[in-house]
Amino acid sequence: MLILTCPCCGVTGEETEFHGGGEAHLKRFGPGSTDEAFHDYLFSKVNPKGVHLERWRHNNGCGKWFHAARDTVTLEIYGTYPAQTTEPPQSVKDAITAKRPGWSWREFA
Amino acid sequence: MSTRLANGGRLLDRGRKVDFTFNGKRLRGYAGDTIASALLANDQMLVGRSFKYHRPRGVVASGAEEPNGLVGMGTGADFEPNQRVTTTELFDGLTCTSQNHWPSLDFDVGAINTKLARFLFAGFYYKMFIHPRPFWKHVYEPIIRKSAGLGKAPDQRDTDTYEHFYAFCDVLVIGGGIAGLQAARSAAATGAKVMLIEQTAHWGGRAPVDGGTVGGQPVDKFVDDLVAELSAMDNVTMRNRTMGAGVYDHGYALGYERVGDHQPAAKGPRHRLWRIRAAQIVTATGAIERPLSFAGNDIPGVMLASAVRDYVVDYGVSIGDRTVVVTNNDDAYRTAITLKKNGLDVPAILDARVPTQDSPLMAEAKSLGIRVLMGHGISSVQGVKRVTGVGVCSQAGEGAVLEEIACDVVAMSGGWSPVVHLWSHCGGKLIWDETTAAFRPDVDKAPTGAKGEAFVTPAGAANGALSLGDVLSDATTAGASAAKAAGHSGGDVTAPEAEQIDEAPMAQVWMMPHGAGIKKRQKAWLDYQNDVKVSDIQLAAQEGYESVEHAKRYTTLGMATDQGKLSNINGLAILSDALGQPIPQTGTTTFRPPYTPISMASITGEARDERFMPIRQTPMYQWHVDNGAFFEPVGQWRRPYTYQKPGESIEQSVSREVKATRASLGMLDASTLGKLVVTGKDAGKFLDMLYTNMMSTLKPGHCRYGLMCGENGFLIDDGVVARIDDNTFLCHTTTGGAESIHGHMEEWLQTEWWDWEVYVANLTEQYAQIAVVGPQARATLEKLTGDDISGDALPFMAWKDITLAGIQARAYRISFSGELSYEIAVKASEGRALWDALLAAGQTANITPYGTEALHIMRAEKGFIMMGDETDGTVIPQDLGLHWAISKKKEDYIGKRAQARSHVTDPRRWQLVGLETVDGGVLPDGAYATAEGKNANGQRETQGRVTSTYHSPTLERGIAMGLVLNGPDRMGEVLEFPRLDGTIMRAKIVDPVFFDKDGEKQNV
Amino acid sequence: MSNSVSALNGASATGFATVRDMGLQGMITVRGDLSATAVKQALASALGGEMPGAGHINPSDSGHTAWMSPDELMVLVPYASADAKLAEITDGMGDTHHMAVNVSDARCMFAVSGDDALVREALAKLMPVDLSSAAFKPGQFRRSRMAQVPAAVWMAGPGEARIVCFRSVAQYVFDLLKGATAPGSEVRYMA
Amino acid sequence: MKRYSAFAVAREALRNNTGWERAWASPEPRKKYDVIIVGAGGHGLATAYYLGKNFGITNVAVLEKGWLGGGNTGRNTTIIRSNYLQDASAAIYEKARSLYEGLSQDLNYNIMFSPRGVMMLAQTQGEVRGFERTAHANMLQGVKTEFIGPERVKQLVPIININGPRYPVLGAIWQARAGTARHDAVAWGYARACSDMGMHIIQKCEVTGIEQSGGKVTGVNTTRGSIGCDKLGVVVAGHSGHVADMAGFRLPIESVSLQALVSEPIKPCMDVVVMANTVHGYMSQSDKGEMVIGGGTDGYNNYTQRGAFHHIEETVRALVETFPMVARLKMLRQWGGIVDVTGDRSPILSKTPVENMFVNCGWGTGGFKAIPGSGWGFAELMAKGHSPLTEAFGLNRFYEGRFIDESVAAGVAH
Repeated sequence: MLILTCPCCGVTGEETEFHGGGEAHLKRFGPGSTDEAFHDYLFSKVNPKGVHLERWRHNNGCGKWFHAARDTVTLEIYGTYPAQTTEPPQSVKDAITAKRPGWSWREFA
Repeated sequence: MSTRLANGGRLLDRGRKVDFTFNGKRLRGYAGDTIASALLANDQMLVGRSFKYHRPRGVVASGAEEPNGLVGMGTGADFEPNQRVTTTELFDGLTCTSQNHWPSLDFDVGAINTKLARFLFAGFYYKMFIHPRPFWKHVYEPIIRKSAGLGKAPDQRDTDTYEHFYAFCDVLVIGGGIAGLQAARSAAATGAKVMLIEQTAHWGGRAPVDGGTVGGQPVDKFVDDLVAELSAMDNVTMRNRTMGAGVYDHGYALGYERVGDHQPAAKGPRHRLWRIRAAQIVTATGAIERPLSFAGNDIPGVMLASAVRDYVVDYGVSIGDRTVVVTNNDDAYRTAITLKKNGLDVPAILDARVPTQDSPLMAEAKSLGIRVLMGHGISSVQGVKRVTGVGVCSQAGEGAVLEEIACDVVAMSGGWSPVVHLWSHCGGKLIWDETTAAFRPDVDKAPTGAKGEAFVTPAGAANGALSLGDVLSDATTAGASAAKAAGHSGGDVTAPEAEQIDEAPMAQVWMMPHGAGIKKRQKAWLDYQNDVKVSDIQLAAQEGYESVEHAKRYTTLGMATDQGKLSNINGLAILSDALGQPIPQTGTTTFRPPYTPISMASITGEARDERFMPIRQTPMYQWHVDNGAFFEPVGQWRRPYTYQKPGESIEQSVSREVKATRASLGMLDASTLGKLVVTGKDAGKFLDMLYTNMMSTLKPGHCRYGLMCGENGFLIDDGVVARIDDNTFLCHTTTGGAESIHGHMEEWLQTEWWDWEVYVANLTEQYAQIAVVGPQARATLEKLTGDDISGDALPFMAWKDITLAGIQARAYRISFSGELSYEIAVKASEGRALWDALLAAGQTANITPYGTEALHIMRAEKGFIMMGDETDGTVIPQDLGLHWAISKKKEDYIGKRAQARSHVTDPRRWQLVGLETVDGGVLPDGAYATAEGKNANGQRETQGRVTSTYHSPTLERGIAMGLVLNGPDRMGEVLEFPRLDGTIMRAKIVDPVFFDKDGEKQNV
Repeated sequence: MSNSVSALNGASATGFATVRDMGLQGMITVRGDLSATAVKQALASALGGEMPGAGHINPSDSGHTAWMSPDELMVLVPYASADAKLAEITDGMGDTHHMAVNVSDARCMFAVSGDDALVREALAKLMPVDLSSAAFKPGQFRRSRMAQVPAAVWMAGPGEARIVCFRSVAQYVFDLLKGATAPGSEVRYMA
Repeated sequence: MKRYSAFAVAREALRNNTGWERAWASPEPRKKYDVIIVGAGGHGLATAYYLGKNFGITNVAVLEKGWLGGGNTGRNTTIIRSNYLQDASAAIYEKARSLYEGLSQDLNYNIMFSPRGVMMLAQTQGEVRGFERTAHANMLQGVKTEFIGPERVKQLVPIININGPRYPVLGAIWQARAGTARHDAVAWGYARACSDMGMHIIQKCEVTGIEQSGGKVTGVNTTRGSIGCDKLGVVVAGHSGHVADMAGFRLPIESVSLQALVSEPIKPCMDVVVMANTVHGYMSQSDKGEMVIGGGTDGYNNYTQRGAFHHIEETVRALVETFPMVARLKMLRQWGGIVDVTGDRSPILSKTPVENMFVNCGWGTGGFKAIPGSGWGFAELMAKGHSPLTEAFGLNRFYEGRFIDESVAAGVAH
């Protein structure tokens, strides 16, 4: 039973206040994109053993979507940040690097 | 025989006698007794039968680790199987019965299995019953299953109440023995918020039984003072009868409080499940004594040495007159000494060790006149339902009997294992401690929490500290360091000085005697409840079941209700020996919650009966209830399926509603439909992305039917969109879609198009909505309003604000039935008033409230699709002939790209058509149209399926819609639909609009 | 107005604390950029009082204003004045991007009253939130869940909790609270 | 291999079981095999078995990083059924179910297949229609199921509450020849049979890399050294994404935790398996008497083999509502496993971008019931390059939008 801190309202709450939304920072591919790109957008998930940048919604709370950097093996939360961004903020990257030197996740490190 | 002593029993209130029954026999104990102590006080040693061989079983322990003493307790709605006698407090009127025997505990036919034991060795069933094949299903398995289980299944509904509680603290200390108390004190001194929970009704654990002094005072005085001190602290909560059931991720712990078990007549919940979120957790869970493996160690009267001592000191119960103590460590001497001091006979202590000099406890035992035989053990125990004696042998040999000693109790001790369960639940690692021959927490590999921090600290015996002084000093440190990790420091509690009694090192004795032959190993029990013996583990190893998990599962070791609390370490030591590898290399099986079983009802908490799940109610719900509604669940709502009148069948009722609506006037509570308001400069652009059709061109005052797909291209929802003003739209969704489509919109707005100026609000519950449907709809509404709602003023697919029966309302001229129809939305708090007003106004027009089934039939008669019927998550709008609702002008909408994939554009996709049965009957729901031949897997080829099918009361025949291969091009063709009874129904492909094809009825 | 009925029409139950449907309550959802000057001004003039910060509820001239999310407030006013107040807010906002809607009928408000610690304990049986007096003070506003439905809670004063939930689940929430305050089920954890 | 039989049991009992051989050997790895299967769970072992039995390919190694059968094979709730809606699913699950019927004899190891019947309750009108659709589909697929009414449900399961106020039971789809089996025994039985064919089952051997040359697989690196192969089958469930990553491609799967629990054992009270999808709970009674209860998955990627407790709560309250007597039982043990879930929640049995490397994964919450069929089809795919059983389950379907979606029948893929 995780605890997460919503970066939008500041509440630290238990998992049941939140709803997981899968991998974060997916780039949307629409009409005109290749089959490959569209397939990867919808289905190719990184599914790492380790750092995972992912989406959450504070659905039993402020209702906002946000992102979390979470470890899928230890369940450590390295940081949470608002969803209106295309990559994690430096502070979160630094927090991950401090714990997991050499980590990478998609194009981020 | 076992009996109550004249004196003693520190937990008893001898002034309060308590009556109870066991197997119908009326017995008496005292307040403070457990069922176990009271049974033993009444010479009831035999308490049950083992699982596999139906061996007689007596109480072996005094706490949570007890594998044998399980009874059925209570009667009727209060009955509960498998109650552990050692942890159940006695109360007046308690009734209990022993389990797993027939016809009686004393004479059990199943005990024949013990004669067959040599054939029922580990894994025998994997090798048996293979031939002939039908015999397994019809003969063998039914017999095996009949013999399964321990207690009886309850057969009545539980009438007790249960609840949850959410608690938050800095430091949770699990275990209220001296380690837990001291750790709590040490943590609390820092100002940290501390919660201390203890599974029994008493504080101090077993320290008061073991004795010794702390700070110069007897340990029980120390405990009393400490409890008083902690109770007075504002930042400390103490909770007894509350077991730490499990430790979960991020500092979540479960506390299982047995509020009412000991006082069943009291008001309040029976159990309370605490969901505790702690920054840090201290596991002060103590240690459990291990049995020794010798032949006949399962005969009633063979008990843990510490338990024998507990029964004397805590409950004033003597297990027997003559107790032989057998041990590999000093602690068991305390039992011998206690017995002797209480005037009971200890004919001998058989100590497997050969020490070079006497430890203080050995010396004390000898000084009391107890005969101590060093280097000796038990060759075998004599007796059937009760110990009658032991054969003494040399530990080093093969078990030749040197002497026989008559006795009625054997008190055994194989050393102590720290209780590491709660440490391990969430990933804490263990290390093997060679000196105590036990696994203890590897404090460098603790479970880690949300920030990666270690969040569990073991304390006292649970951390491998066994002497009083070591326990207190370890607990002091543990409490302070947990508090510090939780952000509180200072405090400075120093560990109190405890009397130090030097003990001689224990010896690792896993088999007694060391060279025991197969006959003895086949009688040396490891798991008492599941009947697993030393020979079984050895057989598993011999057959290659070498992993500890394989051996466990092959033999069922540790899989009984005690989850191997007594047997696991002994079993894996035997396994390691058989494999010729050190114990740590074998490792342990996984510790899983709960620590001891917890009631299912406590997990359920309040969520039972009417609170099982929310039932969402519209403002008119009570009217529906009062007027015979037959409900159907739709999401969390309950909607009237139909309003049955006395004497009507469901079908007749539905038919009446349809006919009345088509003939004159019907009305429907449509309040559950989703109503999402979308506003902002970019609202039109946003809806163009969400819907397949163009919404931005809709004029204020008008409505448009729209389709929504997911990014995968498949239909997810539909509904009518009304444009309120330039910047504002009201989107109707399906009942099930209200929350999900609202979430869908927010998701896209927040995570993809966050720079668009759009806000969305879910106003579903703000409005009650009533559909007024039928030829008399307008005339009836006109009775209630002065506003112009004529066809010109309020045409089809428009909306208008009006006053109706004095209530502000918005009327949408939309139709899902093909009739002249208005959907009237009013504030929810006025919904019932409007409903009543409409009923009154419509009386002359025979206004007929109708339910969801009539709604469905009427829409099917008109060929309107229904989400969830015509769609199933794999259907695209193009399949349903809804090309007109897909904008060709838009570059993009959610799902557009997906609809360009090869399978989605495949012309062979099945398409929507109407189906008219040749004989006028009703096609079965879900029927498939067959095609010629079979596929590569031998399955019949198909060419279509029924998506909706009804008897149409209007047309008085069966109508259906379906998806059919090339369907729209095959009008008039007849397809075959096999029914489940094997007969075939034939149906003609027709246009899906069965009724009023030109829409004359709705456009008046 | 005379036709208007709250979800449970003022139902109440008394155990170790009293649970009461507070009847019709005006509520307006306002969404907008709460940090934008135009929005702040419009709200200040329409509502009065200090705008609440994150996780708080403040008194206003005619009720309360609660912080719902970074771009959403809930305005509590008397039921009868909700539409007028809504119009006032809308006028004040002018062309500023915002949304203001009357949601009075979509929700239900409950009071749980009694001994402060016992009131908090009753709620703590149902909500996964630290509701101890040290952690949850009057003025704080918490959106979370109550058993299986979303709910918001605040302490109107000592021993006075307020709960807002959706109207359709009012009966469920009432039943939950009634059960949580059943005599004999006092937890005595916060007391 | 010495055969198991009642006679053998009696003979050995009389000589204190000294004659039993190892069930499977513990060999040192060779330099190279014709086929390497990664993962000695049920699916991997079954694949190896049918490679040998059906295609005579016996120079096979099955590599296992832990102990055989230690993943989801040994953690699931042992339900076996084949009443699936879609043709491709029904084909492979029915193949599996029919193989299960004779598996004890085939393997000479009693896997205790118990065809006690499985029912899936319909508790909404939508579910009724969905299951009627499934029943019709099953009839044409050659899967024997029937749709039964509430009275028959009550007759088959006397402890059920068919009149619950929230979700009364409206009917059920009933597959009388479905049931359960002893999960560990399935892995052990296959392992013993594979070992008997000369195959190598190598435990505690973790694959750390995939060796390729010219786009073709040539072997694997392991914690016990490099081992060559002509063909490679990866059958590692929740860890599939991890192994695919080693080979340089990504799979459309995510790994999540799935939980289950058992009660203390009680005397027999429920003779069939009951699944209640609307309220998310399913239950059967084991041959030991425990009520075996399956729960839900976490909503996020997770490799811990633990899960959040609130899923246990949801499951238990559903079962207490459906079977009121459960209230007074006690939870003995809860656990979790890592399941790999695909985009359409149906499995992947497929070739991969790397030539001669095949994957069998994505069984999600429903893999145990498929083991023999999965092994049969996957062995055929590996041996011949195609199999009618696996045809629809290729990776290409996600590109084409050709999903095998079982949730459409309101059922869930448990």
